[in-house]
Amino acid sequence: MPKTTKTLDLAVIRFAGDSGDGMQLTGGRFTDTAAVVGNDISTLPDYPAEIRAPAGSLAGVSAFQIQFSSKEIHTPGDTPGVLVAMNPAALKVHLPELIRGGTIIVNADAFSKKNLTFAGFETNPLEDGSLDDEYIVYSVEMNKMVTHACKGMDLPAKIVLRTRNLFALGILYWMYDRPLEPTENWLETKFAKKPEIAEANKRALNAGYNYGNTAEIFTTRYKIEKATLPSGTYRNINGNYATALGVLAAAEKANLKVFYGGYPITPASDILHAMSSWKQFGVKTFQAEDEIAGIASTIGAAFAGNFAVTATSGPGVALKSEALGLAIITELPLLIINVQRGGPSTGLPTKTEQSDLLQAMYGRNGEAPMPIIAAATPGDCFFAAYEAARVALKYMTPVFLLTDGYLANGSEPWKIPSLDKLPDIETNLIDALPDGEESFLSYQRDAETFGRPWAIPSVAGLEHRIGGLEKKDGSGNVCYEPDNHHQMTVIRQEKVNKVVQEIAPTRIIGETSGDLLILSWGGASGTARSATEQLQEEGFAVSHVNLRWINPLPSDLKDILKQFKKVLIPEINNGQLIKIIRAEYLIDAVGYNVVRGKPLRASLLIEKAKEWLG
Amino acid sequence: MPKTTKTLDLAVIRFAGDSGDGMQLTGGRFTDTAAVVGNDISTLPDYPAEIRAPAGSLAGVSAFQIQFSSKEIHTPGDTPGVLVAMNPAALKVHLPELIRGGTIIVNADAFSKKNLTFAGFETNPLEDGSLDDEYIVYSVEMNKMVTHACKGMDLPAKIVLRTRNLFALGILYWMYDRPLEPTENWLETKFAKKPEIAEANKRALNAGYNYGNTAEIFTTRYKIEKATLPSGTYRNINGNYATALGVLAAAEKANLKVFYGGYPITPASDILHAMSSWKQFGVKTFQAEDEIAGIASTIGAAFAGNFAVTATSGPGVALKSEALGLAIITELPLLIINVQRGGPSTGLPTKTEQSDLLQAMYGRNGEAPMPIIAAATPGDCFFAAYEAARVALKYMTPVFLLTDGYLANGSEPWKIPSLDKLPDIETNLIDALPDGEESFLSYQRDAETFGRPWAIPSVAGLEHRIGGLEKKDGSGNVCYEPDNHHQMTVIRQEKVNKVVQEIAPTRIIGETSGDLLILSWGGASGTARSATEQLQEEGFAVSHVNLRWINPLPSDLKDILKQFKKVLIPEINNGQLIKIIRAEYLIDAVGYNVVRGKPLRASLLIEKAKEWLG
Amino acid sequence: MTEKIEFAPLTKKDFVSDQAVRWCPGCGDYAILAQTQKNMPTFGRKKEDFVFVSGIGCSSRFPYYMNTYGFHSIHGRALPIASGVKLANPDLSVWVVTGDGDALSIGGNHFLHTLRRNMDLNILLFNNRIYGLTKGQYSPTSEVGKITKASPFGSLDYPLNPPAVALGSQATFVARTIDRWQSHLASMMERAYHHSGGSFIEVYQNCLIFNDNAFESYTGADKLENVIELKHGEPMVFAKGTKGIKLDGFTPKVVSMDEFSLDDLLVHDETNLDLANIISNWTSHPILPEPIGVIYAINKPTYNEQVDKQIETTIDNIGPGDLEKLLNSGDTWVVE
Amino acid sequence: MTEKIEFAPLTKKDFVSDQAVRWCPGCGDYAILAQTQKNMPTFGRKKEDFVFVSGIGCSSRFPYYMNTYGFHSIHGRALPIASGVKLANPDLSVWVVTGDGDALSIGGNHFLHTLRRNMDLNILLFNNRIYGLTKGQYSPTSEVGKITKASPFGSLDYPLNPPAVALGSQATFVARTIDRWQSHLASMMERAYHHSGGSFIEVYQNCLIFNDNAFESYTGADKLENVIELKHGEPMVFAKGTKGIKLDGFTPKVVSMDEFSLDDLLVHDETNLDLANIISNWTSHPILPEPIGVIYAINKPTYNEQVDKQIETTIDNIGPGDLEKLLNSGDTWVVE
Ligand SMILES: Cc1ncc(C[n+]2csc(CCOP(=O)(O)OP(=O)(O)O)c2C)c(N)n1
Ligand SMILES: Cc1ncc(C[n+]2csc(CCOP(=O)(O)OP(=O)(O)O)c2C)c(N)n1
Ligand code: SF4
Ligand code: SF4
Ligand SMILES: [Mg+2]
Ligand SMILES: [Mg+2]
Repeated sequence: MPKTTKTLDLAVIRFAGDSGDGMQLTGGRFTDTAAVVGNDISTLPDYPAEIRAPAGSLAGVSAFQIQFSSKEIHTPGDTPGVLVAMNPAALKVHLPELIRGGTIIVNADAFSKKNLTFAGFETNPLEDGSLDDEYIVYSVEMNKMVTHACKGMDLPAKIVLRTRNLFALGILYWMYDRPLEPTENWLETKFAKKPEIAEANKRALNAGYNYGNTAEIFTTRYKIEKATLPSGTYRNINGNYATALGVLAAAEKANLKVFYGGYPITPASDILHAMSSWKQFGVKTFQAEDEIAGIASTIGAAFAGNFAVTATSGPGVALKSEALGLAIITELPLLIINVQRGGPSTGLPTKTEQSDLLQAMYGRNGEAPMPIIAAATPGDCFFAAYEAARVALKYMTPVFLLTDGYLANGSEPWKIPSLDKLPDIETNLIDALPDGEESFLSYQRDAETFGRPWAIPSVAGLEHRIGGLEKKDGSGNVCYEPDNHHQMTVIRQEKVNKVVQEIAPTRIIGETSGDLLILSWGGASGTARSATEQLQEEGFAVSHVNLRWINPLPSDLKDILKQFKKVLIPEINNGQLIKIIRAEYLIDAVGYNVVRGKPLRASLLIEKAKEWLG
Repeated sequence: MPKTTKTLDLAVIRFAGDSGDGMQLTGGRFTDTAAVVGNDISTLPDYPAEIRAPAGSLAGVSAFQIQFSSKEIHTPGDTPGVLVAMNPAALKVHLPELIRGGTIIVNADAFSKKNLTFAGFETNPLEDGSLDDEYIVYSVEMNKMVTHACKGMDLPAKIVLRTRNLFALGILYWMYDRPLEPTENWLETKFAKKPEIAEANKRALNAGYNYGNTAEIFTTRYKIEKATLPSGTYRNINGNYATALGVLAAAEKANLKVFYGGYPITPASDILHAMSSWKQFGVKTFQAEDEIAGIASTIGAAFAGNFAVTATSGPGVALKSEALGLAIITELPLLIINVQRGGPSTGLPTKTEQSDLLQAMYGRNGEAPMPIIAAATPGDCFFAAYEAARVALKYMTPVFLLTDGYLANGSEPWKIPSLDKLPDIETNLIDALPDGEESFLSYQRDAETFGRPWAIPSVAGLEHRIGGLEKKDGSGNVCYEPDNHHQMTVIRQEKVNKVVQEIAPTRIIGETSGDLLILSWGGASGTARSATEQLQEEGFAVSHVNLRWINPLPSDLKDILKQFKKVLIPEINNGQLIKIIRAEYLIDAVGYNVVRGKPLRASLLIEKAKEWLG
Repeated sequence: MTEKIEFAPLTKKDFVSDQAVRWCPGCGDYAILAQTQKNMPTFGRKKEDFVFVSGIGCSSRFPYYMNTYGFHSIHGRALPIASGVKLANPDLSVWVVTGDGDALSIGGNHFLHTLRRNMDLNILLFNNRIYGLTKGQYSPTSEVGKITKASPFGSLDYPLNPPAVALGSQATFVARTIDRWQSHLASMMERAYHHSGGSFIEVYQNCLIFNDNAFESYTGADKLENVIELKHGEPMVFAKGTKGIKLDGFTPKVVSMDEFSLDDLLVHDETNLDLANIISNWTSHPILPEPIGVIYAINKPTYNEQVDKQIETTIDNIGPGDLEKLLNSGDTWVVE
Repeated sequence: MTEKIEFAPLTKKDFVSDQAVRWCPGCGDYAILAQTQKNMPTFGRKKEDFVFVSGIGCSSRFPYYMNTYGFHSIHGRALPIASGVKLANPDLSVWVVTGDGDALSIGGNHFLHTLRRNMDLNILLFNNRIYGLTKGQYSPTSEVGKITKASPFGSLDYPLNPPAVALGSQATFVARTIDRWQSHLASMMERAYHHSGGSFIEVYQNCLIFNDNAFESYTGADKLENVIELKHGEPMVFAKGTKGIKLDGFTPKVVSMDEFSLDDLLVHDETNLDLANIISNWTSHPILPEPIGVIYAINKPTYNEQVDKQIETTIDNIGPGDLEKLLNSGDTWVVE
């Protein structure tokens, strides 16, 4: 049968299977290959809260979605066009999101009576015809195939069957005309010590590819060309790793050592993991007994002159909030990273959400303002972390960096920055009594930044005491005077306000005025951008602004907002940025809020936008 | 010399002295006497963060202010007309706030060279004439006087000198024509086991009174008549005790036992103290190892069917915030009381502030809304606590009650409520499977309140599991489904919104429309009320609304706000309620924010209001 | 309240909830769950009187699978939550299931204080020496040098020894058992159930995904060589009676029963705190067998009992509270 | 780093800050402060290398009065803050001042973990068995039945025994002293200073406002009858040599030196953990004298040392980090 090849702009595929089926790995390989091929990509891992729920259960389904394209893209895609379902449960969970007319590739061998029942199917959907009208279904006996492929290798059946995911990957590589070498190389490195495993996997991969090539059932291949990305060296990067690299880069640039104090929590733990692997950079990681000790240790390390960082997720932020107040009143440089997840309480720990913004703004006792920056894409986490560090050190303040589960685990091609081009980082370190001072004034501020001197223990002549009680303006001594307290309260707010001078002019995607402005922050920015671009293509007067700094807000934002008839704020929460914007600018902004533990869908945001566009 | 008597509407006096001088006790006695005499009163204790700083130091000054009147009053007064200063430090600290032409009564014997230097006086203000032009100064050798008075009693000098405060009190009793009996009776009870101490104090008291009566120097007495208060039985009450009583009353009314779990913290500890004295009511108090254990224990007790309460101040709320999220997602009835103090961090622990409102609103991870009520006066703490408890039990939700250091320690005459007149309290307790249900649905809601059934351990057939993971609507089982999470997020918000049906129509002090509305909450309400009344007297079109419920806001507020040209929001913070109001109603409300650790001053608020009144 | 009440006897099935169990297949938690469900009916108590409280971690999913009242709370806070449950209703049998991270890392302070108060809770600590749920970081009971994602060069923290922590916290009941020693596990639970006061049981539990075989030597073929079962009043023998423990000063020595008789051996006395301290320091000893069984057990009034007693005494002394009277106490005056 | 450096010798005055001391006149804290200010110069170290970290409580105001670097932090968190200081700069001499509430109530978990890690900090716990700063509630070291504002009918919590908690937490240095035993206090601080690892000193401190005379029998006229000074390698005598301690099994007995000789007595061995456990259980004993001095001291690599060593070893093995290289690692590709 002749095979035809269609060229597409983009494709969205989703791998889904049991936790034990290696779907994250499969997705990761597809992503790396797409990156090497030169596509723009965006990924969305989606795994269960259980380590490994019972095989075949709905709760145990793990998935990985990737959008790859020859054009610039901003999201992992709303709904996949191709679904790989390694078992009935995976089909059950993910079918509802597959587009009509989409392609389903299933491992027919996993559709046993037991698995079907476990997944809640009364009849076998591969046989009862229920799928045939709406989807193109490829039912492949993958178990059988890999067993064939590994024949003669003398491996236990269990091991052989574990290569099924590579077989499925091989089919997709054929479908999208991808090279196998990157994956083969990766397998060789990964299983360097177990060459027979590498071999089995390679066989499965090739078998899948060849199956696509030769089997009668597949008729069409798709070609997705290289995207035209800015020139440079690229790597694929996820948000957590990018965040960790951003911290390290800032410290190196500031000529400081990194101190990381924290406690593991999903989805932030990978930042700790990355940090703890960088001993050669002198990075010190302290896995503390809890989040409170984690942040407390960073406060101590900051006092003693390290660039101190902690990362956590919402429940951890709650625990750290008392100590954050201490960091604010002692005016020490500190970076606190919240990789947001679904709340409240333990909530949906492995899912994404943007619902900790107001906690970051207000979640402390007293008037305790601090700057807040949010990363927009996985790769942007690097720059946001770097920027947060720069501000913390320049202004002598703790800074909040908000990312989220989607950014943290999602990935995209990332143009590796050149270190020289990163902005310089100033610190307030001093090593002697400033000229003309008789005794050290630990709260004597820099006029431009309101930063106070950073006098670290071991410097002679600058001995001083700080703490959580209100301090006298200038001297920093404990002070209960009413007017001083008022003044210090105002100064602490003013200091945060001053960070506005660091904020680049706001970038507007689209015209500077129009009918609708979509105003986003953080992980919703990709969806907002996609939606905007499509609306613009359809001829609507829509523009997009993504906020990087949320506290303070950019000084040009007010004027920008006024140029639009309506402002629409999409957030994966019940309306948080919108409260800040409405209070600040008294504009009747409206929200688009869907709290499903997943990135917002561009298509639905577009619908919502059209409501306001009339 | 003949003595004249003037009748006044009100007076504001302040006792100030060393921490060891017994100023809080003196103020307390004066207050009780004023109450018994029938004045309306309002008090403001003001003590240092140190238990007992070095004698004579500025840091060690302790003060007590009282306003008493024949009319209804709402604050302890902006600035005193009479200042009793027991030593130079007290004079130094408090003189700046005395009104011009005010009266100063000092213990001349304390103005030693050493004390003067310690207080930072270069010359003796009693001798250098610096006070004479602006104030009426009575310099009394109190040490000598009490020594005389106690002659023959064979008491150590140290003990005798400790009665100085009663001597000073005696002078003021004479000045304001107050009876001595209540104080004498109190002394007898208090020192029942040490009659000689009671006697010495009574002698000092009488000596002070007689000194006023006979000494040549005092010429005028003041008379402040009974206030016309609504009829009933009254007692003097401070906010913390009223809060504790409100909790107890609610539990009794709901036929539940109180469980109090908490950790001491200024200025909330007195609530724990009161609770722990009520064993005869079956109140269980658990002084936990920290705030987290405190609230955790209440969550457990609520699960097991007690009316569970915790009280703390800002730093403690920070620590409790993770567990509050758990209480929200498990939808258990709980009362959390924040007696606010100066922040951020340890801040000004013994001073008042209103800066934890946004923490109460947003200080948790995820979308975690809960109702918030604020008490307006010391006596109102009772009713606010009662109301908070009623809502918690009816809606199955944790409720925040905000009071503050000023309300907690301040006092006022309180008309003792009759228990029958307090509203009934409904609970969601169930003791059997609801008709028609096959298995127990722990998240099946009441349509009116969204309250879920409260099935407590030991009830057969209702065994169920709750927890911090997202739950399936209805069954309450763990559920990771995206749409369910969205739905539950909305439901949790809806439940809080439903509390609006509990809110009485908003009371407007003044006309229902006008040039300016002063919108207050919590402890600022007294100042706002006073300022409003005076502005009204001056003919301005000003009204006042005090918010009791802040989350949700009253349904009639929107329309009320629209009837005024301008809305002015006075808060002892940097602007918190104002953010909520602006975001909600998009009105250009303005703030009056003074963060000095003290109640706002009506006179300054009036000035601010006049700016807007033009 | 351990007296039996008359009602239809329950079976294991009564304690199995309708929720699918979601641990990794082969996880040691399964064995403990099964044993617990089997044990509960033997206590002759109504199932609505049992409450299982947990924190967060793989182990802490436990309550979902027990068809009793249950509370899966937040990380580290199971003990104070359980304390609240017990104080509110002391007639309940309250069980806490927690992990080495949950109880000893973030929850360490509550562990300390709950035990010192002798709050009448039954605490099962599933010690797998790893953070399971967060995918394998070292825990406070992990051995030094452990390679994990958070310690790619080996961990540096010295491990805590849970029985030693419990004893240092004034615990009144300290025991240890192993997931795969089913009947031993059952007997420890039974002892805990009957102990009035805070009962702490450390359960060695295998996490086959992130720390497989951590307790292999206590559950494998050689297990009897490597484990000693402590029995009150009995000499310390192990390895099927071929070896014993003798004290030299405070220092324990393994001796061969070929050379020594039972009379020479150290006799276990679970009421002796000093001995309990000595035994607890044998944990993970290179030479000594791992002690399991009841290390320490004494009687002391429980916190919850005392709370109730204080209330009763007060009511006996001054009568039940009268709110109207309380409201009207102190200086009052009447305005007409 | 305990080697001496050449610089002008310091005096007590150098360590006195310009802040007015604000404890109640007569508070035991004064004596400890004075002794500390006197001791510091004797260590021959520059004053800028000292850091005092505290939590919240009366005792925790301490750093303000020391003319060194200081950090008065938040309630219970002094130890992890101090750990951060020490890890960031291991050359500093880091001292923690804390109270019984601060260290053992809200801060108990950090106490446990800081000690187990053997973080090289010197920890002075001022134990006045009361919450001073919040005006007198019972603390975790208050005796049962204590009447306070929060326990008008008497407290029910069994007290913690700080040395026992420390030993249960794997501490490597545990000592006790008393505010008014000035030279003993000085010698304990000196021992702590020279101990490499976490040094824990419990200091009995009188709060004359809320818990006056809690330690009267150890500081009053009879003090020598009621206190025993532990000395490594020496037999346990007290009461001016008239009494001694003898072990009977694990049980200590007070014996008269009229009847026994020094050779009969228990000899203190500060390196013996089992003995240390036994001694720590004498706290507030009705018959035995209160032990003060070094209860336990052993050497073990510190956490902070190991952190530095791990970094050094890694750099030795793979060279110093190259950020450019790290950024460019993994699969990369070039877009022209
Ligand atoms: C406040 C908070 N911090 C961190 C976490 C992440 N977390 C969940 S379970 C866990 C540790 C689990 O270890 P353990 O208690 O030993 O239980 P196991 O999974 O091994 O049974 C951690 C760190 C959390 N859920 N909440
Ligand atoms: C988070 C928090 N909770 C509670 C408090 C209130 N608080 C301050 S000091 C203290 C206890 C002090 O006792 P201790 O540590 O023994 O010190 P002492 O005053 O006796 O020296 C408490 C409960 C606080 N400041 N912060
Ligand atoms: S990760 Fe380990 S402890 Fe958790 S369920 Fe799996 S095997 Fe059990
Ligand atoms: S309250 Fe007690 S501990 Fe605090 S300063 Fe006064 S005497 Fe010292
Ligand atoms: Mg574990
Ligand atoms: Mg204390």
